[in-house]
Amino acid sequence: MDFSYTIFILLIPITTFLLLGFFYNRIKPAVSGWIGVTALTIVAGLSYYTAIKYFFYTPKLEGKYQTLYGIKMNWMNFTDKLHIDMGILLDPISIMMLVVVSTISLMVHIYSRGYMDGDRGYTKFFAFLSLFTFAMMGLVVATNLFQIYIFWELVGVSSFLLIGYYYEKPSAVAAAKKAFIVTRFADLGFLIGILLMGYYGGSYDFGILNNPEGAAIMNWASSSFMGLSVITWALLLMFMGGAGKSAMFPLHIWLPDAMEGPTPVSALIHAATMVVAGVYLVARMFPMFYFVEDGYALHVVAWVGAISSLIAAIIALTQYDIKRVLAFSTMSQIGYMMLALGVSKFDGHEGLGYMASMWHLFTHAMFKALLFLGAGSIIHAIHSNFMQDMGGLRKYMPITHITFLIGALSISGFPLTAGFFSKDEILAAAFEHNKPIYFITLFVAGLTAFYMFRLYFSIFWGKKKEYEHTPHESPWSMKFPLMFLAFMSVAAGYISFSEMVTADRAIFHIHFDFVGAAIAVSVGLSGIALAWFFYKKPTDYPEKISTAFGRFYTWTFHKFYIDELYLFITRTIIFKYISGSFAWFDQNVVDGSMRGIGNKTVSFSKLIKGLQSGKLQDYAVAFAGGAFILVLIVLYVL
Amino acid sequence: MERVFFYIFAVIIIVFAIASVTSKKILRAIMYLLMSLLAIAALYFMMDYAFLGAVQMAVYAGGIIILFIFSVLLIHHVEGEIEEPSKMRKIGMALLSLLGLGISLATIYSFDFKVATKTATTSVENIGKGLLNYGEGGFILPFEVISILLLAAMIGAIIIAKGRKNI
Amino acid sequence: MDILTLLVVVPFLTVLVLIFFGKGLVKSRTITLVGSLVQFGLALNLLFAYLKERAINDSIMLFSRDIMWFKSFNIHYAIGVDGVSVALILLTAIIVLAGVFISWKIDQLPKEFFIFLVILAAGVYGFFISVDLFTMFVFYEIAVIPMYLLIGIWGSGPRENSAMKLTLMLMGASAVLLVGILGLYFNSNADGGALTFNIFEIAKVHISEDTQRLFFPIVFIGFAVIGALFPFHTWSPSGHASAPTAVSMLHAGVLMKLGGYGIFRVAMFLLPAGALYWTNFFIVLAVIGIVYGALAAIKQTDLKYINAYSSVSHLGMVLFALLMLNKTAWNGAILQSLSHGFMTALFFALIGMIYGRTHTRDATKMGGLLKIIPFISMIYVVAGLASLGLPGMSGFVAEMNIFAGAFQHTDTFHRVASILTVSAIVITAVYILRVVGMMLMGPIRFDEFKNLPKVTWYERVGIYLLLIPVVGIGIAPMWLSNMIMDSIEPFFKGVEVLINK
Amino acid sequence: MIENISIYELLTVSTILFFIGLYGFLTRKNLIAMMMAIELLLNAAVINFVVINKYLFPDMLQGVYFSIFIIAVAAAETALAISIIINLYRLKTSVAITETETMKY
Repeated sequence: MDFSYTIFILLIPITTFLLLGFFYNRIKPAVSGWIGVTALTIVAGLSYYTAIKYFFYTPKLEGKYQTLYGIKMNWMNFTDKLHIDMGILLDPISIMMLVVVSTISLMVHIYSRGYMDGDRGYTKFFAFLSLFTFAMMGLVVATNLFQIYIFWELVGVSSFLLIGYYYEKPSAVAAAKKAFIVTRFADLGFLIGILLMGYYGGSYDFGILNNPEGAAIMNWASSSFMGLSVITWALLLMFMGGAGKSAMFPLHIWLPDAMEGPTPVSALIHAATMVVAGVYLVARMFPMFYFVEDGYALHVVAWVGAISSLIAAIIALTQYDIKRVLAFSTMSQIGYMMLALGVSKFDGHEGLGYMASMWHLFTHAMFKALLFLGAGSIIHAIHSNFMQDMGGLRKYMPITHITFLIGALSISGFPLTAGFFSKDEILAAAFEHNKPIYFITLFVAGLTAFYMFRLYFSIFWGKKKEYEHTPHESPWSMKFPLMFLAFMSVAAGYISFSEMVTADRAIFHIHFDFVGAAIAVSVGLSGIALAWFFYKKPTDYPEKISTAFGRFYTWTFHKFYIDELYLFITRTIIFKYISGSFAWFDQNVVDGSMRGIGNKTVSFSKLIKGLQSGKLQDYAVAFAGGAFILVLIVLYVL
Repeated sequence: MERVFFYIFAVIIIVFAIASVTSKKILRAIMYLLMSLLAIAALYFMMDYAFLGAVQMAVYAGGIIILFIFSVLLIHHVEGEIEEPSKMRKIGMALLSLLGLGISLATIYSFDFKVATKTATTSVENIGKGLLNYGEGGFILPFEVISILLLAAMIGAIIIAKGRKNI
Repeated sequence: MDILTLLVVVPFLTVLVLIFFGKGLVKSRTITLVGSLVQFGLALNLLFAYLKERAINDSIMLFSRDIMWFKSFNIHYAIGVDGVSVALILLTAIIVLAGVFISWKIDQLPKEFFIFLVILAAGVYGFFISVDLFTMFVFYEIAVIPMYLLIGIWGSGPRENSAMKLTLMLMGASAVLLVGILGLYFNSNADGGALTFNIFEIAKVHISEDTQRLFFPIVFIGFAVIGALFPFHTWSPSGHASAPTAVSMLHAGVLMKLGGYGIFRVAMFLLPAGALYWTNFFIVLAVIGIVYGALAAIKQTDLKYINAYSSVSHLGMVLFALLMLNKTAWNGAILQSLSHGFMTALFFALIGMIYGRTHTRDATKMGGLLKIIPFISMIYVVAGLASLGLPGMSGFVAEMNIFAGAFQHTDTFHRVASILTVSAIVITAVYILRVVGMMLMGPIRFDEFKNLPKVTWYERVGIYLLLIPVVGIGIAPMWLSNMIMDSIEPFFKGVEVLINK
Repeated sequence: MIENISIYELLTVSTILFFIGLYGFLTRKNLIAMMMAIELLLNAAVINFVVINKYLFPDMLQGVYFSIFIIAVAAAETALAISIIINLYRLKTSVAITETETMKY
């Protein structure tokens, strides 16, 4: 099967970026919008075609999906053995990601044509979107660790550029910087992990590293550091990079601030695609995570995921900025995916968690993008991010309302929506392999339902507001993506993922467990019911509850002061003390000592310049006296 | 007889030399110097170097001393006095000079000069031929160089002494 | 005349023409432009000629030529190039050309300015083609001396002071270097035979281990001062801050590369045993330089100071890589030299443009420039991204080679040093983004900057000249990397043999 | 050769003369007076040339030639020096050595 055409999936977005980027002031905004949409339509078409071709028409090897290369070429050589390739790797997860990225990106492109209408940097915006799409696609199809790292960084940059899109807003600039630097810090771990892996594993190539019978996995015990295998360390460091990108606790602080970017960007990058890169990375390296040191690193992944999902869900309860609620919700859901990977095993049905994680990634991309775009539609209509400014919007914006409701139901795990199926599998996997995590997950599921419907009711129901301008439904360019994604938020649940994306690439069938599902559904429904009770009509219960929690509420509202802690560490300790003292040291001590040498020379010369009085006779005296002394020495000493 | 003359001249040389470097009145100092130089010329005559003695008298007494006198007259009063150095300096320099003198004399007296016994008379003709000889051991080249040097010095002296016009 | 000697002769011819005909700005810059275009053409020609010749000729140095210069000391005018020098010559040619475009409107004594600029370039070319230590040293001095005048006359701020500091420190270093070179010279007859300055002759000689240990630090420091080794880097921030734009570009872009190149060519090649003995000590200094330069850059507000400290950090990586003593890292060191050359020249050019418009270099005094001068600002962002090692830019390629090389050492000391070095990329991100956020983004805070002149065509040309290599190397490093790697091979032999022992 | 007078006596005279000149050169504060001291120094040297020529190599004349040259050079030197002194006097209205300190540092 020839997949070499897949190179166009990468080439088209980058060409679009260059085209729009170089001629940004010569292309009319409307034209650039269409260029972007057209390019993405082609890319999406190619992705779907590839998916169909791969899953249904490519023969399997011993019942397993094989790894194919669309293209693979040498990019740079480090040593004879270590080299970086650039290429396109096709296997179930990369193809699934291709579909996700291209679909969401296409929807966001279409949506942005309406949302960004009239913006000064319209063309620039589409250029950056194309750049992001290119980078994300490159990341997804990476054939080796270095390629993934390269595109990983490019994704980070396009995220930086897009968060800082409203660059005249200081908060947006700060958020962009924060996002980039925090993820960059995490990437530091990633890079060190890659370098260690390259040295001890002997290659960067996924095919070689992930081979369960390969040298990298078999020889994990050959070297150790502080009680753990070096390979485990490498994996943990790489997971640090993944955690940074996926906003896992404690590296999540950039994600809420990233909501300063335009809403379509939040939908595309900070909900559906880029933030799941960490999950994708762990999934990509899953055999290593699983086999090396009996999955030690995988336990870490599971617990980090669980803790993140819990913390994020709790914080989400108290936020008022609708985009931030969604951001914490994203973080919580990614925590789900992480923990699902973490509890997964490798073979067959044991690898349920892996499959569930990927499935949830897929469905989450759909419904979270939907929710964000819905939120964007609302913000577009009333020009505010805060719930307090909203209420009773269901009459003004019927389509947004319905689609948002579908999204909320899906994320809450309402039966027969996509979220229900994928989340149920995660719960099942957690139940099978790790009970404490299972209970956390179940609790988070309830919280999720509650805060999503708190959001939903406050926006669309609740007290009626007087608006300055009557809110009106968004244009078609925005409604169409909402409707499409709403459809997907239900339909994605009926794709048989277990026959496509599995840990060992072999097919298995899901046993649907009614008891487990019933428990999950009842937890979700009770969350919804509670929200209905609290927020359907304006009541004072929320007020009472929050006062009842007292200190804990304040803590939660301030996101546990993690931001402040980081700010203290960076701004006060690093910037002010370390960096400041280094600058001082350089100006005064290092440079001072160099200048001191100069000054000492000058003062010494001042000291001896009295000898050069300029008086001829002094010189003559010195001359004569010196001559006599020399003569005496020659005559009587030597 | 010659011995007596020699000592007389030696004393003249030394005494007038001392007088010339210590005298306060500059014009007098020049006169003392002249006396000293003439005595040196006398020594040359005694040594049978009549030509040299004549040159000494002509150039020094006739040329250099006159130059000194002119320059003094140009820039000093006739009675112009020289500023005295401090006593300390005088003593110090005298000691330094005596030290040098001691070293030199000690060296001279400890050296055994191989004095030639034969004598030869020197005529002006010999000197002139030697100077203008461009054969082996001839001094024609230094002679010419000196001529050019004198010319250059002459022109230089004029230019320098003339000074810049606007002053 | 052979193509290498032409490289040195053409600048001097340019100088001659400038002296006689370069009256006024237009004439002098036209002459210099023509001269540097010829240079650029020669450098490109050299690249292709080299690639062609390399395919059929496997001697270490190509196009070599050897002319007796001073017979009594056995000094030769010995030249030759390998991939490393070809790449660096191309770098020089491009930066000089860009420098001419950036100095398009220099108003003060243009003729003299261009004369010194071209002389500087000539010295650099000569340095890169020399294989005789004495010739190398002579050209080194030719390159360094004009800096004093260029900064002292055309500079800004406390220029005399900076020029003096820079010149004195570099001269001090070259005195040390001369000691080292003479040390090599007088030990070049260790196996019998004549004393020689030719590095390949010396390389054949078995210099005793004690001698190598004695002279390695001398040669190393002699070269490393110009490569801004901590704590001898202090000439660089003030020197760069005071220098006029084109001089900063040439200086940071090219001149500071002489250090790394010299260490690679001379110290590592001729004194491998000394290198092995001293690496750990110098690694400590290099790592301090890397981390410390980056941290010090965070606190600066003057754009040129930021960039100068950033150079200290980036060039620290060159030294660090050379000290890692393996081919991957060395390849990274050369790549980093090239990459940093283009990138930092681009930075200084942009800073010059911004300064020319706003008349301030204090980042805190500007804001929202992205809206006023979008092109320059956007390129500044790109240059910043290149500086922090974004993939797709040259800096990434170089740094990855260095890191991959560094991680081939498994002992704890090297590990810690490597990890500290890697961590510099985060600090770099901090100070770059800090400036970008403060100066380019945000609201327009000062009314006087609301109307700044648009970018002119010659500034565009200068920018593109420097930007294209940055991106080019970043996207397709393969050819360059292979060319350099092949050339490193013979120079690495000495160290390799000792390591394998 | 002067009868009954040994070379030592003659050299003693010239040496004493030399150091008198030196003393003068070191102590005088007037440029013209210093020039005079220099003349003494030169004369001492000339005497030495002549004496050594006469006593040690009577059949040669090199010493005499050199003496002549020295006298010529002394004349040239004096002429130049005095012209410089006059010029200096115009500038500073003084020929005291303490006034000419521009060689300082």
